[in-house]
Amino acid sequence: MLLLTPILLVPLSVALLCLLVPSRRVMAALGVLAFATTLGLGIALLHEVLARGVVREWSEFLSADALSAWMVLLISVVSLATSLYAGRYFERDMAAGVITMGRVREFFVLTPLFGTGMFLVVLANNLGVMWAAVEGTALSSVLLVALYNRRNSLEAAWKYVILGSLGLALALLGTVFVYAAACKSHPDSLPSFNWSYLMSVARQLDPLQLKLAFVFVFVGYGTKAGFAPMHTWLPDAHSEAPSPTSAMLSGVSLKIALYALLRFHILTTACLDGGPDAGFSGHLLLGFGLFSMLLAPSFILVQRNLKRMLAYSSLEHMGLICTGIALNSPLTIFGALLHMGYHALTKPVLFFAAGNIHQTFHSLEFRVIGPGVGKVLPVTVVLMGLAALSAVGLPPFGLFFSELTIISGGLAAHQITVSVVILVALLASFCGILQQLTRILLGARKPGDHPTDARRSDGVPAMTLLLGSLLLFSVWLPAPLLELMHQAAAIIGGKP
Amino acid sequence: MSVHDTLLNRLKRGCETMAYPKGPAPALPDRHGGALKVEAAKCDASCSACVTVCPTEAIARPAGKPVALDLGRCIFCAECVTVCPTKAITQSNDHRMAVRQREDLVLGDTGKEQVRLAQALDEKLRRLFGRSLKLRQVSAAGCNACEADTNVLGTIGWDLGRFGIQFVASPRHADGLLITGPVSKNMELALKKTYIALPEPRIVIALGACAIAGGPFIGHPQHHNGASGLVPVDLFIPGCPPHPLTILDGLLRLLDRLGESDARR
Amino acid sequence: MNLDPLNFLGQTLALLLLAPLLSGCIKNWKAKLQNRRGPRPWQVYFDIAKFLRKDMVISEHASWVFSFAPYVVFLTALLAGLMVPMINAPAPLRLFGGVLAVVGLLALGRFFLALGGLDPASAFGGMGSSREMTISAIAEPAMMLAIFTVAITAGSTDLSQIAQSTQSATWKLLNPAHVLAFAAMFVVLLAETGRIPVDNPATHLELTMIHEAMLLEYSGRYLAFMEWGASIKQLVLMTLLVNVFFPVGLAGPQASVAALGISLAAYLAKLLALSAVVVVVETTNAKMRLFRVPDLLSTAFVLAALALLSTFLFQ
Amino acid sequence: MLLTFALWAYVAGMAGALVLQRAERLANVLGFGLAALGGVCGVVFSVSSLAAGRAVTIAPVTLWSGPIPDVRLVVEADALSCFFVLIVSLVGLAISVFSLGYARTYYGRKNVGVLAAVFNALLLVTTLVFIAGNLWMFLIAWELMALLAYGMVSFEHEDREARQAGVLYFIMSHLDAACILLGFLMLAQAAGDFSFASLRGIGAKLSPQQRDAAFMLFVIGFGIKAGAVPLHIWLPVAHPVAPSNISALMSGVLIKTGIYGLVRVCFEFLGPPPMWWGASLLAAGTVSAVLGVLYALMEHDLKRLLAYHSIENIGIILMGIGAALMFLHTGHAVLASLALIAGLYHTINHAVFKALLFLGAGAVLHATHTRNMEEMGGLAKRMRWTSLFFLVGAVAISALPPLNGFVSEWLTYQSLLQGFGTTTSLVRLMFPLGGAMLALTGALAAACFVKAFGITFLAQPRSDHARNAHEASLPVLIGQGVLTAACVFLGLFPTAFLKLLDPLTQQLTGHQLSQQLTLANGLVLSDATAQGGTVSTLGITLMAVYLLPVPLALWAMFGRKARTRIAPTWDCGQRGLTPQMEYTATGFSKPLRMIFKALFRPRREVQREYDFSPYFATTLRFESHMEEVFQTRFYRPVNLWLLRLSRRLRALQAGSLQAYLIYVFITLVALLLFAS
Amino acid sequence: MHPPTTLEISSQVIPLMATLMLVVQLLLIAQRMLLTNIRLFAIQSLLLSGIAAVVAFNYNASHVYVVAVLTFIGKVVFLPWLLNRLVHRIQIHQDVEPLLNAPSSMLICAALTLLGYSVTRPFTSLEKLGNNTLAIALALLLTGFFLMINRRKALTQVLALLTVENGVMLAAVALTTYGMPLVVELGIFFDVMVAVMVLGILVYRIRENFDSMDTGKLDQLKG
Repeated sequence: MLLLTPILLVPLSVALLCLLVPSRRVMAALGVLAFATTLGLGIALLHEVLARGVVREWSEFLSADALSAWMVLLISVVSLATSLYAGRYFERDMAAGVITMGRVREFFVLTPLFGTGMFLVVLANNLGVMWAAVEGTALSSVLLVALYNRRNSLEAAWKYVILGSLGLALALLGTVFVYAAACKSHPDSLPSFNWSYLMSVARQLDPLQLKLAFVFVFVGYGTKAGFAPMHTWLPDAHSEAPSPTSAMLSGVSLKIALYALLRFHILTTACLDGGPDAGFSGHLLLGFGLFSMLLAPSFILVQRNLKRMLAYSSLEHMGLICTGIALNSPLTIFGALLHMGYHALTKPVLFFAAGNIHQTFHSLEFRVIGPGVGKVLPVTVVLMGLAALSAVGLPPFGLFFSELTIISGGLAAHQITVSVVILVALLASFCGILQQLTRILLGARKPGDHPTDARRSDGVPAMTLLLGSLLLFSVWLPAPLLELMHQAAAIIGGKP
Repeated sequence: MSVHDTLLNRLKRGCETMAYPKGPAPALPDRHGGALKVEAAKCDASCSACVTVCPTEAIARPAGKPVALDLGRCIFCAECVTVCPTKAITQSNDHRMAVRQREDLVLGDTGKEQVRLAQALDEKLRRLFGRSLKLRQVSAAGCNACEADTNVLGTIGWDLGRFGIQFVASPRHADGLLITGPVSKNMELALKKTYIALPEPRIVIALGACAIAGGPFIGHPQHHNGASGLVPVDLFIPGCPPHPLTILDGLLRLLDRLGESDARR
Repeated sequence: MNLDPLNFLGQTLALLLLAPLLSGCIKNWKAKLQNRRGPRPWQVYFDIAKFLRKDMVISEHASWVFSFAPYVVFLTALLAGLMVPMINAPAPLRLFGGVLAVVGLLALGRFFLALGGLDPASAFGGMGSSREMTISAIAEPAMMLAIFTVAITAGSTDLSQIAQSTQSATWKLLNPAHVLAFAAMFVVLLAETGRIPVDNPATHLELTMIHEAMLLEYSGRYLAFMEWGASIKQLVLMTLLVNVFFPVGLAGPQASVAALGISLAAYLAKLLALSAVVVVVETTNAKMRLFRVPDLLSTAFVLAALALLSTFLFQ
Repeated sequence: MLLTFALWAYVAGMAGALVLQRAERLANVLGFGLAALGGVCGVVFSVSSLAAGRAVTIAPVTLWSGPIPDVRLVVEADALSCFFVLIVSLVGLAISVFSLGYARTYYGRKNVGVLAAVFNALLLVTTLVFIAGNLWMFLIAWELMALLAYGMVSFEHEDREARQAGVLYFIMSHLDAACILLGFLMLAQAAGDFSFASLRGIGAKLSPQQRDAAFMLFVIGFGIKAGAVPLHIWLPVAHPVAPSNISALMSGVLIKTGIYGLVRVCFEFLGPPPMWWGASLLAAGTVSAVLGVLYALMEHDLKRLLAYHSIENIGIILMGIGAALMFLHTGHAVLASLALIAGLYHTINHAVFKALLFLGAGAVLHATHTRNMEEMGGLAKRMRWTSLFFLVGAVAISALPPLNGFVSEWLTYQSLLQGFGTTTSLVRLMFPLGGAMLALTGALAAACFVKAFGITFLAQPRSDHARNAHEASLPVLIGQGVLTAACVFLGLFPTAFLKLLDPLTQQLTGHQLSQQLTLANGLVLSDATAQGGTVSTLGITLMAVYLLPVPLALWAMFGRKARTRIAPTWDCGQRGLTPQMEYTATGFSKPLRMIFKALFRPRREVQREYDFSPYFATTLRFESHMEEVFQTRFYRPVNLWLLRLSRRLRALQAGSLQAYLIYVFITLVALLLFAS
Repeated sequence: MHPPTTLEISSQVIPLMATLMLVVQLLLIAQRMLLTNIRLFAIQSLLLSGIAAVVAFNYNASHVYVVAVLTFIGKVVFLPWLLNRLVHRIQIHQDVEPLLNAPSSMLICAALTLLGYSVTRPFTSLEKLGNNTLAIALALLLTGFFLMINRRKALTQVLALLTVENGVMLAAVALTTYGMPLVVELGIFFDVMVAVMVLGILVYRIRENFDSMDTGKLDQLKG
């Protein structure tokens, strides 16, 4: 039975269907359906991967190992929640006259395309195809960012597309270098550009070339994954995109880029292992991860815009995930993977809540929103508060465990400085987020403020779905999933 | 070594407090003629020279009655003594003139030629206050003369403290109220409040002509003609101001502390 | 622990009776030094007796605390006194507490005294409380440090124990630590008993008064207890000073009557000598401005610290 | 089992109150009722197991195994845990009863269900902190505790002050959690395991530098939680703004988690302490004690004043613990036990009387609608019982005999004095000097509580609110009554209570002292060495009762006929005293403010408007302002520096695409150079 | 002296054409007219296409022909046409308004070219299609990058991006013996096409919203 193909085809066909469907509701329903299906398929894939190790289709054109399966699950869940949320969100927007039906259709077409692109990234065995798929996600998301067609959203989209495309061009060069290295080691026959093949010959590749390749791939995909200082597009795009898109960008898109980078990281590590440059890629990841972590909090501290703040928080978390992987012990990698998951469940909730706030207060500036959001949108604020607590890494939410795992792993690896830096950065961003959110969520409305009465919150099902699963998975992970993640961690750690 | 010098000097000087009442009382100054003595019998029936000359209307001669001198109002200017043709009013050179009853200060009638000196407190109060009396002073618009003479009692020569009599700040601690001044309207409330603040049993002493009857301010609309209209007075010490000796005498008399010395006189 | 009833009774009576006399003596001697005759030494008894008999006037603003305070002040002083050896070394209540309890009990009395001062809503009372608590706050560490110096040497906080070990042959009364600590304690004594140059017990001017200000609203029986309590406190502190620092002649646990007699004589002599010193200090000094008092007390603290340091140096 | 039952009661109370939050009365009764029930169970459990002398009361139980390897939640309880469970249960019980009445004041205004639920949750997690059996359990409970407390500090978040206080509190809590985490991880690294059982004595495996580093981390971490100077800045800000029952819980119990952590870590995990550990704790304790009380004196906000006193008392506790560590170093285990007992005794004492005082403050706050003491006064007549309870608390916290504060400070003094002989190095001077500072603290505390009680409860009411105040409701009084009784019990029957500490000292220092500390008839508390000193608070009290006939007899003898009359206060004959003429709280502490001017650096502004001469002012405006030196010299500059740095960095993201491209470009070039 | 084989010829032709690409790139940097820029880009792409064709011919790799053809159709014909159309349609001002003037730009580009050489020096041995092609590819990439930084207008940034792409493609052709697998090439090609279309859409919308193509005005999102 084919598993990987349907995962790609279902959202793709839904995207095409949406071009034809007249009703917004139907489009929304189709989106939900598509990603619910992929979620189901993802779960099936999980079991298949556990059973078979690697699932391949189309003569190895598509292949899924534990890492891919994990990413498929993440993409499905976040996209599902996004689709759930988007229906009501755009209904409100249309009612407010902010957006036309055409644009809404654009959203419902592009989002499944975006999803398809991401699925392709994680399922493609061929590194070139993977690159193309990443570019595809970038392009579809650029249009989503520009959806509102406002000046700011266009500006954000422009910056995103220029930096993204440039980055991807660099990544392409890196990919080419890798391929060249493979060619060189096998001059006789046209080598396959497949991941599985490259891994098998990793030790024979030219280390120098791979190093250079990794630099390009790192800068390239790193731009897409939002590592400082290549992150500059990130807050712009996240803040100006429609909130559902922000959620997807932050929840999975960044991690997809990281996934692509990881593939090269694994390859490079395997190639350089034992040589003078052993751990070269890990060092890069570590350095940039820590730098991102340290840079983000200062932007959060003096931030004035809600969604930009959330974007910087994503930067922080990406840095942490990156650091966790770079520390390269089974435990920290496992922690980092877990962190990816929990973050994917957390951040969308925050963006959904930010969307609600945006629609109610018509601004994302803290100054304009003012204190006392809790009086106007009580449900949103409760959910957002919970998600924020999760985002800053408080128990009982899973991010607490994953952060602690990474820190403790850092100490175990005798990287005390790294652990301390992580702690300091987390603390600083905690301060920032707490302070900023307290400023707007709590308090009382001032008499002149608008609005002051309590309103109904939209998107509660989506948010509760995410938060509920976050809480559930914080305290309990199904054994297969756990096994899957351990396998994925082993893949990243280079010990499959 | 000033400390050393001071101490030595002090020790050398020894006790400078007067012996009185155990010893003789110090003499009154020349200008102070002491209490007045009025012998109305000597009085010329038609004469009223003293009445007109008295600045404080202390002397009255109602028609058909003998002359009456109210020592409570008297400021001891002794003009009356000078003008009296019949020597009906004379100076006794006696410092003792504190009385318990206001009437006792009105001299003139037969048997009332001289001041009927104050009786000691009754047994109960004497036992209470006999060896410890704390006084609260109220200067109810006084001119500071009475107050100054009261102060003299605190000096080392007089040393009121040796009798267990002490002026205190808080009326709560006080057993008696020492009032000086004619009690102006402005001080009325203060006086009353002080009186109320005193725990029972309490005594009230009116000191000086003003406090007894208003002195020179008698009949003035802003004054109350002394304290007796406002609070029950137990001891009147006339004078303007009374000599410290007079005051001390009054106080000790009230407490029955004069003992032998009184008899000796 | 067994209470020696005789000892207990004797010391209670001694405290009750000796304290007013001591106050009276000091007043008398002060007067004498001012070339007066002065009140009789037993004048204080008369005062107290009179106050006990008089009616009371209580402020309309005062609460139950106001009425509670005199008993506390009186009893704490008495209790503290029973912990200090007066005539024979095991003080009656020695097992109930040593120097820490003494200081604590006196502080408890002061606590209620200050509350009593605040209760009737008069500005004077508040001022007195404020000043009293301030001065005692800075006097207390000096006192503690001074006591610690002797306590450490004796290895005990039990006053009888300290006195006995001070008495023992190895102890040198002129040990620098001892002398310094005594000097510190003496300054504290002046402050705690409201003597010149810290407070003037004889005046009631609002600029100077501390202790008296708190008593302004008390009358009758309560005032008697307050005054009596204050004099007992003074006696306790002076006893502490003479018997802990100079336990010459102090009778031991199972002392004979003769020894007790000698002890009593020695005690009275020392007490009077100390009183004389207090009188001389009071006579030859002017009262300090309130904000100069901390300087004096910090001097005491430094003295006590030096005492401690010298314990360290000379051991 | 009782403890389990208590925990479930808290859980049920939490759930019930949340479910019933629409029916506030029901939520109140159910939530706080169950909390009280849990408290009772906790008290019975801990007292019974301590009295039985059991070292281990609950063997490690794994509650939950997480998805991450090694992430497990384990609970275990030993004597130390039991002792702190006793504190939380006892105080929790009293506060629950109090809250039954107090929460009514929030009806219709705030969500009482949430209040009750969070209260239960706080009790639950605090108990869990104390019975945590491994690092994860501890940290999770720790963080949840901070989170819930944050929620409660911000409970009245409509108030800007409360919001800011909440943020500060949470940030500091998080900082402490980070330090503790790092410290624990360092230990766990050496042990290879996260369970507390395997951490015991693990310090021996670390290098001295690592141990010192871990110690410093723990001191900072737990020090923040406990509120030791200079890490205390959050405490006087956060405690006052929470609802009073929560303030009581925070000040009474929550800050004790810091003490618990320190004791647990220093005595069990870190191994034999070097001298400077104890010495630095002793010094920090001394500084905290003195500065805490000095700042408390300057307050006229009743709850802030109490909060500063928490700092002071934490200082006193730290003195005991520091001395104990020093004795451990010098090898005087018995003395170490004594000092430890002193510290722990003071811990429970402070929990009891500080909670009592906060509850009293809560009752007052409810009656007068203000925390400003300058608007109170005269409450002793209007709130008789509350004033009595508050007075007991005030006497106790001022370390005056015969109440509990005195007992524990007496023990502290004793251990300090005994400490002088333990070493010949110069360090020993710290003991008596610490003792002297403790005396200063005690005297200042007394001054402060004369002010607190006097200005709040005595004299004339200073505002209409105070004038119309009335006594609090019955549960409110019962809650305070329970703690008052505890104060009296702990004060008068220390010998009975000390027995409970035996298993604890046995566990931590290997000695049991209660036999040595108590004389045969159970009245006297004597020092470990026979001649060290004795005290008997019960004896003192009984003696006071015996001696009471003396004044009464005098009364009967002399003043039988004396009557008592009520009259206006002596006003020097003026037209009567107005509340404006009373001494104010600010005025009361003025002399001390002048004396410690160098520390306080008060700023005052006087604006005077006059027509003819400045002596006849028509209006006068006086403003006095004081800020903590740590705030102005350290925290604010650091905060400002961080913000300035952040603003500078913000320029990186200036909006120019060219700049962004340059960043990428430079990164690329740099990496290329680096790689080749 | 035997006549040079095709391989030998091509090993000289390819670097030559690559160098020409670099020269065109430098011209691009110096040139200020937008339409000329587009034309220069077309020439550069033509050279790239030529290189691909030579490689395909040399190694007889049929799918590389596809690359050559696709490059020709896409980058030489279609994209310039598209961009030209866009320029005419939205009537962009012709001046490209660089940030730095030509001489300093040249200096920087020289430095970047050097960097390209130095970075790729270890790899020269592995090139089969003549030396330095890789270095030139890298230099193209870096200077293209610089071009992006140095241009203000949205459209010129797109052009610069495309030259970067050209550099990458040159590297692909130069490094790998047979070029990339076809499916990858196709993917890349279509991605580039779509990217340019998306960029075009955005340029159009920006022009509509901002009345300007100057990306310097796109600086509202800060912090």
